[in-house]
Amino acid sequence: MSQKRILLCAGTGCISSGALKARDALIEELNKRNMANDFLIVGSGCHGFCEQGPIFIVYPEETFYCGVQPEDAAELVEEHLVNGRIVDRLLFKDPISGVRVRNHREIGFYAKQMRKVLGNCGVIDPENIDEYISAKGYEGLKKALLMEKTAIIEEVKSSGLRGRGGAGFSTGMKWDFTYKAKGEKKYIVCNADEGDPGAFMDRSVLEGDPHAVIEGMLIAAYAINADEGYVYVRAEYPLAISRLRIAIKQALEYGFLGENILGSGFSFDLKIKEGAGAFVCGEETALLASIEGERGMPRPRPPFPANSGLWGKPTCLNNVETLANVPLILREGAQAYAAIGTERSKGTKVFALTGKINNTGLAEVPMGMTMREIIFDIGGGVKDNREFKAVQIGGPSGGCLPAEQLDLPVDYDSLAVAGAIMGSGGLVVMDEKTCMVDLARFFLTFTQNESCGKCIPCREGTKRMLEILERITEGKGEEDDLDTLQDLAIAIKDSSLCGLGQTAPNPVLSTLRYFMDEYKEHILEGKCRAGSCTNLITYYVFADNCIGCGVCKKVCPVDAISGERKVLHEIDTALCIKCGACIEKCKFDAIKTR
Amino acid sequence: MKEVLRCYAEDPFDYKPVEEVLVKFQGVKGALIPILQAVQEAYGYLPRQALEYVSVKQKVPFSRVFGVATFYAQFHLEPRGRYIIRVCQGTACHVRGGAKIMQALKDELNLEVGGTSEDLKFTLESVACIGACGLAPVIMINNDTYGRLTTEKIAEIVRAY
Amino acid sequence: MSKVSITINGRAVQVDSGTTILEAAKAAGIDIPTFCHDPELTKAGACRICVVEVAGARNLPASCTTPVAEGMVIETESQRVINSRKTVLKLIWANHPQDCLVCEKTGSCRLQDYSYRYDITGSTYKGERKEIEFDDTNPFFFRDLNKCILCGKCIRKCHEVNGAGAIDFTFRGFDTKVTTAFDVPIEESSCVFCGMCVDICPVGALTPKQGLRQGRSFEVDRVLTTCAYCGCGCTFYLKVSNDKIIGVSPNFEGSLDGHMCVKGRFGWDYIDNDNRLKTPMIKKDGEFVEATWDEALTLVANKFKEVGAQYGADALAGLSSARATNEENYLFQKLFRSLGTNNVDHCARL
Amino acid sequence: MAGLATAFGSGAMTNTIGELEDAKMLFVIGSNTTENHPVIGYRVKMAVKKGAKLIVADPRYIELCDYANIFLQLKPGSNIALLNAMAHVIIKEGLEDKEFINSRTEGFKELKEAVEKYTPEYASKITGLPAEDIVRAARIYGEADAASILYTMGVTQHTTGTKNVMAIANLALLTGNMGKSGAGVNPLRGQNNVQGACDMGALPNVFTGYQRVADDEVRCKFAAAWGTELSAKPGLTVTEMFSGAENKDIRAMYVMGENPFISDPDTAHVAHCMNALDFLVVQDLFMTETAKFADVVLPAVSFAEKEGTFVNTERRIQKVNQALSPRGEARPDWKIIQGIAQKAGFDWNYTCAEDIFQEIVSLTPSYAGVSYDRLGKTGIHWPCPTEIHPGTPVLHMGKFTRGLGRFTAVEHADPAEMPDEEYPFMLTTGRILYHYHTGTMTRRSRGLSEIHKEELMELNPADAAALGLKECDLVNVISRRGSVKTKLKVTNRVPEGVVFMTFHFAETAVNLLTNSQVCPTAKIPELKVCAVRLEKA
Repeated sequence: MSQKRILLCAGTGCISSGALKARDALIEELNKRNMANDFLIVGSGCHGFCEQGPIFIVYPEETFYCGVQPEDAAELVEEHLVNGRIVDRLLFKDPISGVRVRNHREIGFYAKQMRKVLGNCGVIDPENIDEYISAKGYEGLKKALLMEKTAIIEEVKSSGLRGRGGAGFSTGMKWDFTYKAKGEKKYIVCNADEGDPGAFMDRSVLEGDPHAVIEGMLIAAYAINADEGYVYVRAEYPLAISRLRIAIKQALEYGFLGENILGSGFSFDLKIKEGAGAFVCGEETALLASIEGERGMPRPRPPFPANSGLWGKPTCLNNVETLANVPLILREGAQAYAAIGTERSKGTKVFALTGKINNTGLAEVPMGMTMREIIFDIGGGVKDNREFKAVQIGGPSGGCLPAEQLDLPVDYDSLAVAGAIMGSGGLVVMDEKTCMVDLARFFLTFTQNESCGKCIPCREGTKRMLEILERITEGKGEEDDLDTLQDLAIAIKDSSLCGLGQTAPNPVLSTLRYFMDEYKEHILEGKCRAGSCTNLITYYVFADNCIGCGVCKKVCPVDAISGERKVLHEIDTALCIKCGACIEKCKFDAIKTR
Repeated sequence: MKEVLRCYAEDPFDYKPVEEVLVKFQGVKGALIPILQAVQEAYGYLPRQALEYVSVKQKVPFSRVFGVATFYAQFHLEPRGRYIIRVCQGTACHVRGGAKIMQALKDELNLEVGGTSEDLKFTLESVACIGACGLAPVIMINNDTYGRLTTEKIAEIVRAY
Repeated sequence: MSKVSITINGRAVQVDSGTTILEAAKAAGIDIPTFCHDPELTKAGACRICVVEVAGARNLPASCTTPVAEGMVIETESQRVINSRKTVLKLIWANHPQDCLVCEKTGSCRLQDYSYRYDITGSTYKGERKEIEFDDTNPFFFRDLNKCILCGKCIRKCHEVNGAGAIDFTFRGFDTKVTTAFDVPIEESSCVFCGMCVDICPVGALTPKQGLRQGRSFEVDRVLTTCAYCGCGCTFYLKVSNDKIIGVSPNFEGSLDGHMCVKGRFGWDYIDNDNRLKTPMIKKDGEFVEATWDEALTLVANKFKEVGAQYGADALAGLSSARATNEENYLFQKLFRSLGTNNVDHCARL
Repeated sequence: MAGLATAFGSGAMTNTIGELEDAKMLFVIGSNTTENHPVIGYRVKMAVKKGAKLIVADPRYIELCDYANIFLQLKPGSNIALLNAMAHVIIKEGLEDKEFINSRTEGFKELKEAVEKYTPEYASKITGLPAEDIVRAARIYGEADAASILYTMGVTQHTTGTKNVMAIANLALLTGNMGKSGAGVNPLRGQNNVQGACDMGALPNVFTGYQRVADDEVRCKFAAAWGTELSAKPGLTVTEMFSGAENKDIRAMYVMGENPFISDPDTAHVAHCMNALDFLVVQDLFMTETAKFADVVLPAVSFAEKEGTFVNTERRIQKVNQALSPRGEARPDWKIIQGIAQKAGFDWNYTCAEDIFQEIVSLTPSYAGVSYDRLGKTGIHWPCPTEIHPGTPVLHMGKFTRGLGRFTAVEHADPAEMPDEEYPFMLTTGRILYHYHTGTMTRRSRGLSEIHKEELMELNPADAAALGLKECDLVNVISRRGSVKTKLKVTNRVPEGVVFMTFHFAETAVNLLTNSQVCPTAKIPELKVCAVRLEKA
């Protein structure tokens, strides 16, 4: 094939960074030079390295360009495509060594990853089923269709695959329960209602490799005798929905979906349900209620969905990442799969690295890698060379782990012991500028907002916890607030109806456990060491650093800053509203808080 | 008392869009939420008459239709702007200054969260997480995502609409 | 049905499999508090006051929704359970008016009963409370949604039994509110005022207008009787205080499971309508004049005998009543047949 | 009742209310269950939610239609055509229960011949229903494991009332839906103690427990027990009593707890008859419209002021207990009757309701095992022949009361009065949820009268448009017998050409309009159909 291939990341991150505009400029440039037919420009799913978008990879040499803007198109075409010279300035620059890297495999962010589930993301065109097929797609299904159903379930069981959405229940067991449940009609539901703030791996998989999810569902459906399935996707993921639609259409055309799939006699009908904006619908019974057209309020378990789920029929629910693992297991065998990871946590896990970290993005690593490796080797360490303070893992249901837990191997069980959970795999890194009390308050605001209101502990209890945290961050905390918080947290954990309520206190419990000092400081000394609780801080100009440039004075919305040019400036604390505009603008780190 | 069969012909409200939506969903199981999504798509919000019509035709109690409509953040019972600005309040955005972005938008549009401008052009909303945390802080205007925002960029972005 | 052996509070018990912990405890004579549970309705598991401790379980399951399993070891009043229940009660109180002194529900309020049982004097939590306008617009009951604890029994009764579906949970989280579509007054909704919601409300959120300030639940006599309207034959209790009916409460143990309609539930106040006939009346010169029973009965008896004597017994006719008792109908036909005629009928045909 | 008695040997509801919840199929015909029997309406809706199929046949769109698999909106007065056509389809498609027909019924051949011509197409012309709906309905009914039919006055208040009931009974016999749980033929009784009043012999032809007055042995038993002589000649029915009064055959009348002036058809005629009486006694709680005609008015007490028993629609005998002392000098009916009896020279000495009940039990085989003590919180279903008998929730199990179930061939006949050019609308009457009968009680209940104040005649929007009428307009409704002025409600509940009114409101006394033509067998008047015209008032 004479065509050269240029792959661009068409994930949500890169698109919002201008990937499509850059692509259009590139095409225009190629047209101008009558070269359009020589190059095949392919949009792929997310490469995971959102920080560096838009990302373009030029094949066959796999040159990895990042931050490509429309105005770079001419140079890229002239230099690389015509003259075969690499455009150095668009290469990734290692934040530590400062060296420019040509191939993404040499980038620390990718080097330590083990991209299995994300293997196709950023490589194939998610809107073209042929590319998926040529990447061994649907081979797992073909293999499964020749197997006994119980054998498939056994295979998944022995792979050790555990649910990637939250609690980490054995996927094979879940299938087995649904398989054994009495009932003619059964359903499989893919939970793509990824709602944890700070998590976007499911979105990336759906955007980058939708067929893997469909194939996983097909295998599950075949194994448990389901003939109908739903993918419940957040409406906030329009691109994922549209790629999934295309994928379903193509799978139907190729006979992977619909009646009598690949002549096996097995039929499967797959539908998409768009969520309508309720975090709690990530809880499986609430999700089912939502599919049924009801308020997304969790239902008591038992009965478990495996026995009585959608419209009272046995239903198996798995999340996106879990299902995307399934074709892999069938294709490569349970043994190969189980070789990765730790004793009780098998395979890989995709993490979303966010917060104060250099390389934000998605990283897939084998289970058991330490937090340190993930954050520093892959994530490139804390942004702006600040001190690592904590990492929040598992979203609003998870917990905050401090620096002393950095060597914790990341697997289901170790995390639970440390007071966090795997959750969907969001990792939010925090530096010393993040106030842990405020962070706990932030998460409580979230869960309280998203509480469905059904059960008393969650509805009323999270409200009271939030109010206490608000008082503490406002400097109005009282000493016994900490006991009250603790008691409430335990009662809510003990007695809430669903997972949302049962885990809502986790961010508070884990910050109380690891950052009690900060709480006490807020209450007893009226101090916020991170300088983020505005009621507890005052802004001042750090004389050593101020050169009197006047930028701060200009941006201050309330004219609280005074000072002549080239003379030390001053902040009138009575006027200051602590908006932070001056800090953001000052290039000399001359405005500080205390 | 509930009047099961009102005479819709006499009502000045335009029932055509909701009628069309219901035709599309005829016989679909558990279709209430997709129906409401389509009704909102058609009217820009969920008008009371349309909901009542859905209730009667789908044989779902009106109270339940209302209960569902008020449960999900996506649904709106008041007319909204042509451009919905959703400001991400996710963790990543939070630690990267999401609140300031929100303030800047409030100032620029002179709106509170949940508010709609008088010309029905913009509605300002907060959203729990858009899932584009790598680009934090992030906003969405309809289906377009804007990331790595600073307060200065806000005016420029908004004025482009 | 197969049996399951479990241990509740140290006692070995055998129950049918599929039984919930709540039912098993009840059978064993152990009372577990509940707000949102009703045997007739879908299980909600919402209030969490009925949680118990099950050995080996990570958290405290709700006894109303959790079925027993072989070998289960259950504690219904362990310290952990008590702590949890106390927290639930305190959380309710943090968002509930504390006006028991004047609340109509006092004496039959579960929140009160359980607060007494677990020694809760109010809430220790400060913070926002809901402020919802008191609703007295409909003729039958008050709605004080500030007292609503969102157990949802009224909703389930309304949808699952009555079918009117007038109310539902609306909004979400802390703002959740049980109300009509668009929060219109209840009389503008599809409500048919069966009052079943009022009867199962565990707190003072729904209270009947009739009988207001006329007696606490423990001050009234309850007389079981049968409704005098349609042929369904609902049985219920008349609540009586000072020789007046002040309310009706369903007979949940009756054959119709305590189901009611608006007439039986609220339509009894005609009994003390001012226009009740209180003395016999005899028409004299086209006007009714009060008479003594003796006068009236004598006149009637004499007239019947006269007519019978003059025109034959078949010139008499009696129209009995489908609303009178069996005993009265029996006597009525006995009277006419004894007078010598079978001209006796009633309005069965209308 | 006469219809069911012919078919089965007993006119009562064959099954119980509780069973409805577990029925697999319910066929509701001529019954606006949710408004007239709300608590039974709940059961029907609960059954549907549990998966039961529901067919509703009614000229009006009633609430249950929302739950129905098929709504058969037939023309008023066309029940037989529908029912016969369903029987036709069931036989044609072989859905009948041959075993049941052979072993437990008689007259199948006649039925088969009679329904031969009632093809769905033929019935479609009479009923106005699509033929395929009739076929579907017949299949659903015919194929159900246990199907229960519920009906009320929409079936009986026709000149063909008895035949309508027989046509219903035919369907049940045809499909073997008798004598088993969740099935049966269930006439829902409109008033709290219609069943009891019938059981007690407040009927012209029977003593208690349907023991016929014409039967010498029975009569001797009662004569001996009562110590009087008894007439063997069956008496007059209500409608016959009034015409009897008109032609002076009846001279004196005693009306207890009824308001015929409002409830009976053709009010003008009723008034005329009552005026013709020499002597009228009315016994009631209030000075009713009927009481105003009386020579003597006796104050009775409400159910709350007395003791006794009621029998509900499912034959369940239940206790009425006294909660209040009688108001003023008012007395329980039984005391008043006893007072008259004593003044008339009979030696009656009942000290309480239970005394009377014991006498009833002693004379009534179907009540023989019942006592106040046994009634408890749930009551007992008759027949209950012995003190250890548990009562009989389901009738006709294994054997019909009359032995074999009897098919009766019946033919459609138009109502006595059909719309014509002068009176183009069909008026049908009934009740609404918030009121009861003539409103004697409900209209004196504050809440009920507040929530529903006045008559609102239902008229279809198309008719309203054609007549230039709109919601809340006042119209004069005029029939050959009278005219009333009423407010209008424009609604699709009623089809074109049909209007609906209630008989709760004396000021819009609908029975001024209705036709007093009766069913020749049951003597039930045709309140469900008469012809009217409308004029804007």
